[in-house]
Amino acid sequence: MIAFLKRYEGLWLFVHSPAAIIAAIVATLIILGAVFAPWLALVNPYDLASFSLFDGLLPPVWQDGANPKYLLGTDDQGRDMISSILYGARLSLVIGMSALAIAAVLGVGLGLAAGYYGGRFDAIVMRIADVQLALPAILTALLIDGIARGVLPPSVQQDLRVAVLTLAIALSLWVNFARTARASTFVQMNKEYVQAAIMMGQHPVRVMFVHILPNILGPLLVIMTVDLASAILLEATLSFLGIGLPADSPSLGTLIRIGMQFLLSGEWWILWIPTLFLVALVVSINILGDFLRDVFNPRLR
Amino acid sequence: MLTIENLSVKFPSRFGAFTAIEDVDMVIQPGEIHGLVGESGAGKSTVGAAVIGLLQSPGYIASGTLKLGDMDLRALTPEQAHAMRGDRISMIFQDPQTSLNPLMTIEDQLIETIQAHSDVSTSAARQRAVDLLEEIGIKNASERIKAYPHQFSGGMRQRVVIALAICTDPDVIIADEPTTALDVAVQSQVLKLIQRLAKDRKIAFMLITHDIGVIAQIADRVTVMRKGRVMETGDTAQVLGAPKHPYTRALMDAVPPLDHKIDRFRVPQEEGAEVEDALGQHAEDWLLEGVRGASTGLMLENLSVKFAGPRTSLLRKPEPYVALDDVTLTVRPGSILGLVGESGSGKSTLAKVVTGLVRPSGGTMTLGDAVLPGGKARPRNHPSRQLVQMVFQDPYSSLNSRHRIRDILSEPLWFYGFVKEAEARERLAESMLALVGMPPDAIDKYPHQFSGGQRQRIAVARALLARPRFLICDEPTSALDVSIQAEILNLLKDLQAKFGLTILFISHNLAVVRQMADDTAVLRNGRIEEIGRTEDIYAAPQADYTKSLLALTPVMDRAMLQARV
Amino acid sequence: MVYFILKRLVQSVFVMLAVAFLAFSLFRFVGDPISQMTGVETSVEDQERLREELGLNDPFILQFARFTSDMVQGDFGFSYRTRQPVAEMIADRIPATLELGVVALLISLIVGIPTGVYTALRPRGIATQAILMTTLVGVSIPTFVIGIMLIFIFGVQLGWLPTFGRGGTVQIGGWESSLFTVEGWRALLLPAITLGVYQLTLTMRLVRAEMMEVMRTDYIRFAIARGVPMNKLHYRHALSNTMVPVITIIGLQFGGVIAFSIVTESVFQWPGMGLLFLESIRFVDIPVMGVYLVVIAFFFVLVNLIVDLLYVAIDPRLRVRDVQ
Amino acid sequence: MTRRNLRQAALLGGALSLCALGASAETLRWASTTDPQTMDPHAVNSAPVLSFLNNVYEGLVRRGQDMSIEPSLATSWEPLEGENGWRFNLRQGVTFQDGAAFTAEDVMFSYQRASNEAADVRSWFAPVSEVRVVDDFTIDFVTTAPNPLFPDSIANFMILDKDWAESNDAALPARDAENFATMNVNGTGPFTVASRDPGVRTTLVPNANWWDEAEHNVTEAIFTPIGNSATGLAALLSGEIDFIQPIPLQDVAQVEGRDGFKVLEGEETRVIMFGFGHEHDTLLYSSDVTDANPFTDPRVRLAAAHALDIASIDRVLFRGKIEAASQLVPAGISGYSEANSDRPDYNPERAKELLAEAGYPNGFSFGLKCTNDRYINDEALCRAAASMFAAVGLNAELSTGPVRDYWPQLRADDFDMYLLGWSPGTFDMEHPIRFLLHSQDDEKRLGSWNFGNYSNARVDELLPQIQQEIDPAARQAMIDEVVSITQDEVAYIPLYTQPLIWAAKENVDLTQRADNFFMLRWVTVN
Repeated sequence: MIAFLKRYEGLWLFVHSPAAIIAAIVATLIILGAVFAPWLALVNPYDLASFSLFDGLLPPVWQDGANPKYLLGTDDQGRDMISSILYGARLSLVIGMSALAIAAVLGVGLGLAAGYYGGRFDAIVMRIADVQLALPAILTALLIDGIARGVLPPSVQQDLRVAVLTLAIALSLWVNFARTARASTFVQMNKEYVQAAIMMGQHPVRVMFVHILPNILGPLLVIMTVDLASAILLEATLSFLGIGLPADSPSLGTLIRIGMQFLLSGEWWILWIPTLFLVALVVSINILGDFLRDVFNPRLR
Repeated sequence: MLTIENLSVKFPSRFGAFTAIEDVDMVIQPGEIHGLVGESGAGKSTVGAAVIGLLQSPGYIASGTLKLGDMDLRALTPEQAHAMRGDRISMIFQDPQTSLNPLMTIEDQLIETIQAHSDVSTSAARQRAVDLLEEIGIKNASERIKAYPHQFSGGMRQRVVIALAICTDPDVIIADEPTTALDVAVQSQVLKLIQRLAKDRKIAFMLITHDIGVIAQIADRVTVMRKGRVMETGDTAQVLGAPKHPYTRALMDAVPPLDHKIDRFRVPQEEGAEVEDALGQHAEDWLLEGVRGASTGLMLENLSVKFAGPRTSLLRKPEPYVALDDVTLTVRPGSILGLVGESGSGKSTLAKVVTGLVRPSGGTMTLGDAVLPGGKARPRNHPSRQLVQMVFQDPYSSLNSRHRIRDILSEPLWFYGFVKEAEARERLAESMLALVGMPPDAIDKYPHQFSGGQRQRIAVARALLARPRFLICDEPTSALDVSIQAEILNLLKDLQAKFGLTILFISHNLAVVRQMADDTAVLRNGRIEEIGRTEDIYAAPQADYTKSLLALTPVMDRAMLQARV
Repeated sequence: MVYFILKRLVQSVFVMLAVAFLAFSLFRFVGDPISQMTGVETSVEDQERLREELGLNDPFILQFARFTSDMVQGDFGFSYRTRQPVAEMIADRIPATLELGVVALLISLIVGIPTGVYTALRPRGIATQAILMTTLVGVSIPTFVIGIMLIFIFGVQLGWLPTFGRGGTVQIGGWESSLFTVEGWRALLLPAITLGVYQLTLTMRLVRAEMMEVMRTDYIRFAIARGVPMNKLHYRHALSNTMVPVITIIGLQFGGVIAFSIVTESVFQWPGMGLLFLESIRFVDIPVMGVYLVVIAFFFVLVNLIVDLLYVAIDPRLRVRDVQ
Repeated sequence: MTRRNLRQAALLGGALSLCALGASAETLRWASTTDPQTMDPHAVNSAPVLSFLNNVYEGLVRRGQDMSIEPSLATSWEPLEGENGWRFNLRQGVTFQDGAAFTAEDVMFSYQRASNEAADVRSWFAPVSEVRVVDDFTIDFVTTAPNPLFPDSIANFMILDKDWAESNDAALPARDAENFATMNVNGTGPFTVASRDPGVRTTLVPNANWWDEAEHNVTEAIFTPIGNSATGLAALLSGEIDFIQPIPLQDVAQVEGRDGFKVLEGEETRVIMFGFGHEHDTLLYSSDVTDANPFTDPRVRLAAAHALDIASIDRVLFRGKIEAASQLVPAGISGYSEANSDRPDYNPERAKELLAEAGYPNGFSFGLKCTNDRYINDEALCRAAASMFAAVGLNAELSTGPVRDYWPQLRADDFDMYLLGWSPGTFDMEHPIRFLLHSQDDEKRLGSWNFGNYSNARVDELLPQIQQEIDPAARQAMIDEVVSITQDEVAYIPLYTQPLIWAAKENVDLTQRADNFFMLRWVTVN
């Protein structure tokens, strides 16, 4: 009985944490909205013919001059805010999650290997991590963008902006994973089950991925949630610095960047609605991250 | 006088309140050392924590009285309780490595504590601290008081801990496993110190320990606990010499004696569940089939291991640290060699060299009649990888907690290519579980669903599924309670006899080695002090070191205790 | 000790070289400096000639070698955009960025550590939950939005604080400081808060987690058991031990604060290195970008070194050798 | 006012900040997005530099508030007799700010300096074959061909003191390293630089010995670059600066709605347009038409022009601040073709018809290249345009990027259609004809910004004639012909004239000149 409950302790904790429940609901709603954006959204922001400048700058319905068709108003291009946000969340999540996946694979792989082999290999990986940390994310993004432009034929460049940005964000995030994986691996290396596996003569790759990896997933999962939030924010920031996505493929960050122009002009909704949305998403993800941390580190409860 | 009556402590949890201790009664007179003994989960530490008011949240005292003299400890406000702590009741923790603040000098910690409870000047407090350190046997105390905790050895550190506990002249000291982390020689000194303090300063000690030998040696009275309840209480000689409660008797039976060898431990059949022999037959047959033929011995000649020391200068090469120094020993085929030594003697390094985890810097190893390459020179597919298996000390870390028992047990079968079919592997694994005394349905579970003893059985099963000829047991029972230790030792003995295994049995516990080993080697600072037949060594030790080890090990001499009743 | 520092220095040089190399191999992708340097009417031949003069047609390895060898000789080159010596330009901007970074760090420490301690000691309090939630929202808003919001609230609406720049600065031995005038401090406040918000949250959470961990250690329990007064217990025993790991992370983050002050500097028109870097990107000012990155890498390794030394200073286990 | 007092009290508190106390009513603080890169008037031909330095240095001629050419260091000028070129009669008694006298030698020196290979402004002197000092106050500029507009074209040619430059090792503009003139000035103009902290703040003070009568009352002018437009606006609204150029269009209402602030609106001379890859055989970015370039067909280009709803762009994106453009210069610029002032109307039906006629009834996709940090609302414009194109079947694959790598892409022919803004440096129609409409000719340095290489033999033939024609009517007729041809062929789609929006405190009187130059000599602080 106790054993059973212990096993689903996470679930139990979850049911008794209102913050986590609300966060999960918000995050789920946003993610669902993002996934089903094509069916939920009034217009497709990618389909230029589906909206018109004629409808530009309409306020949300509760303000004068609104068009009830656009519940939260329109932006300066006549795009429905709700549609933009749904599609924006979709893009932000895709970028965030793919960046995270790349960062996790790269970081965990290198971190595991550094922790496993130690010594010189470890030193090299950590110095590479230092180099990465010393490069501001904006420059990484610029460089990746630059390489892509130099290497790829022009016709695909525009399509690859998302990939380029994703890669740049991933490169700024992998160090976190590498450091955590490395530190956890060092701890695991002293555990006897690892020694048993090495002793048997198992291949290092098997030891790392079959034996060690499942045991260090806890802290990595926490990093994942926190970094997903960072990735989404980083994308917004890069967009602000002008090296994010083009305005016609609006991520949440791009929407906020565009909205910044209307901070003072009276069209507050163009900035604040996407910002609120982004904050809701990021806060939810962070709360879930905190929650996971508590689950994995019961001593902090 | 510390009086505990009907003490119950509960830990409310999401699964309902868990009663950690229930109806505990105990009286400790000034100057008395009161032993509190029991296995893990007995609630003995909870008693101590309740007395000093340090119950881990969310535990609370549900009922009972706690009195120190006339003072009702339960009636104190948190501030009063905190002022009382240190002043009247103090505590000594198990591990001297972790119980001192690493960032503060001994001096600061002592002065701070003294000044917390008495209004004295810093210089007076310092003088008192120095005197106290001298008193408890730290030489050159006025100098050494300026040092940080890490600059003291383990034994000295525990003395400092004791100094901190007594610097405010408390009436009661709760000593929670005060010597468990120490080597025998140091343990003996610390125990003597406690005895002296009780006598000279009339301090009442609550000595919490799992080691009956320690109790037998210094406790005046003893209380035996199990699962939160008091089983038996009384004079030490009476309780240990003529136990009335069956649990106490069973506990006493499980303690390995140092002075003679017994064939098997008597254990109450409890944890190693009743398992039909027939189920284990399959595994037994499979093992016997693989181990037919002569046993395999191990010979180490002039084996040395050096580790690189910390580099301190660009110009000089760092001084190497010698872990093993010219070790030569032979494990006779089909026998058990016991390897004893204190912590840092190189016992575990030796195991790691044999298993190939550590590269020897010199010497040769011969397994059976083939030379055993060391370290990275040993290829991953070397036959010794299968022939030599190991049972580790810590059953909590030696099984991958993210793998099911099925995966853990099938791995060697799959890896060494013994059994190709997954289903056949599983059947064999189930049978092996039965052979080591585990129910076959364990196969679907995860390691954390088992107790330490059960896990160690699983670890043994895993080792056996590699069809080893040579088994290394590195402190296989030191993390286990004494009754579980007895079960595991019995199991190992049975298996060894059945399959003709050769075993290198590493332990710091002289009594355990005496029960297990045919031959014994005594290791100290990486050198062999003495090696020979176990009976010879225990009966007539040659090396001074061995002699002192044997002399200092606290023993429970039942005959003597019985005589005192 | 000397060996340790030397080793770190060698590693530092490696890191700086690697940063410079990476940056240099990729600068040519950032854009074309020539079209930014010349006016609309400049002929294509003139542009080509300039390109040749600046050595931009050389293979990047050659450009990199030239850059590093000049740098080693103390010659940091001249900006394409302003034609000024890069060393001077960067040196002029370092005080602004450092003061901003340090004050942001101080704010984050001064606020973050006490709240971290508070929330660790009262993990279930309502105030704790409120603080945790507020800071979480704080880090979830993009920095640039926070910055602009602060500007409009405190600068425009309330008119309490300046909206841009450094305010009054004072030259102290070539170091232009805004720490010695009231105006300077007023100007510093908003950007420092903006930059420090993230760091503050991080510090607070770290202190909280470590403190909760430390409060469970044997030596704290032992200190409680012997009645060490609570305030000494919390601050002398628990907090100092908490700070050992916290310092590492904060140190690592400080490198990031310096490197990532770009956004804050851009929002507040703070004349620091980050702003210079952004302008340099806009004008593809390769020499400035190159030196900036090397300087950032230098700060980064310097901070790492300082953290290591701090570690030694705090932790006697590393400082005092065994005397057994 | 209270706020200012408060700040001054605060300043007094900070005893170390005494230098800032000089602040008085005549101090003008102003901000713009970009810092002048250099103080050397010949080193960089960029608007921020020329605009700023026009307050410090002077040319032979200068522009008045209405952009007309008026005497400056030259009191008068007339065409040379017997050869092509102009004679300038120099003003006497003018001194540089360091006290040195201004003579023809300084003009000669400045000409040599500005036409040197190291100077970025040397293209101004491409028509010049020789310069002769006649006497101390007379100088001749000989040109290779008749050049009626030459005096107009050198309004930004600023004169340095020969001795000052030579003795400070600044005889040539700095190229890859700084020299004295990069950071220091010595002009004849109304203001001089008191202190300069590049990228942070530059302080100007009036030149007490200026030859002309000062119309301003500024005693100190402090310039701060503020790159972020929201920050700049906040600085204005919080009272920290008195004037800013430009402010974002969408914030005009906000500034106007506040007491004590005003907005200055005008039309810049910059015309925003779309250009085509006339010379390309195929589209680079198309997913459906890969074997041809539909834009070589004038009907397709006209269709694109008809697809654009300038009125909506004006209303939504530019808040009614733009003027639709029919040709490459706005009305009012010399050479503007009144005869051709109609632009293709917004007519999506007509656009579809034209596309069908050209063989693309279902339209096609193509790549549209735009900057996102060069012109006002450039990115929003392109997004809106793409949306409008899409409505007639022209599916623009929009690609926006910073200007820093935009020109190289255009020079590399990496576009199907692109955005361009053009401001006629000489304020004459000849300028865009030379740079944008003449066929690319590297040798003669013509058509150097004609990225798509629009080529029409008649236009090429007319350009030199326009350049040399002295008779205004004849010249205008030729220009009208060029405009007519290029409108018919839809060489470009001119969209609108970029608005010029400045904002200032109510108490600051200033003049907004169409070249976006901010001249301190017309500022009055009340």
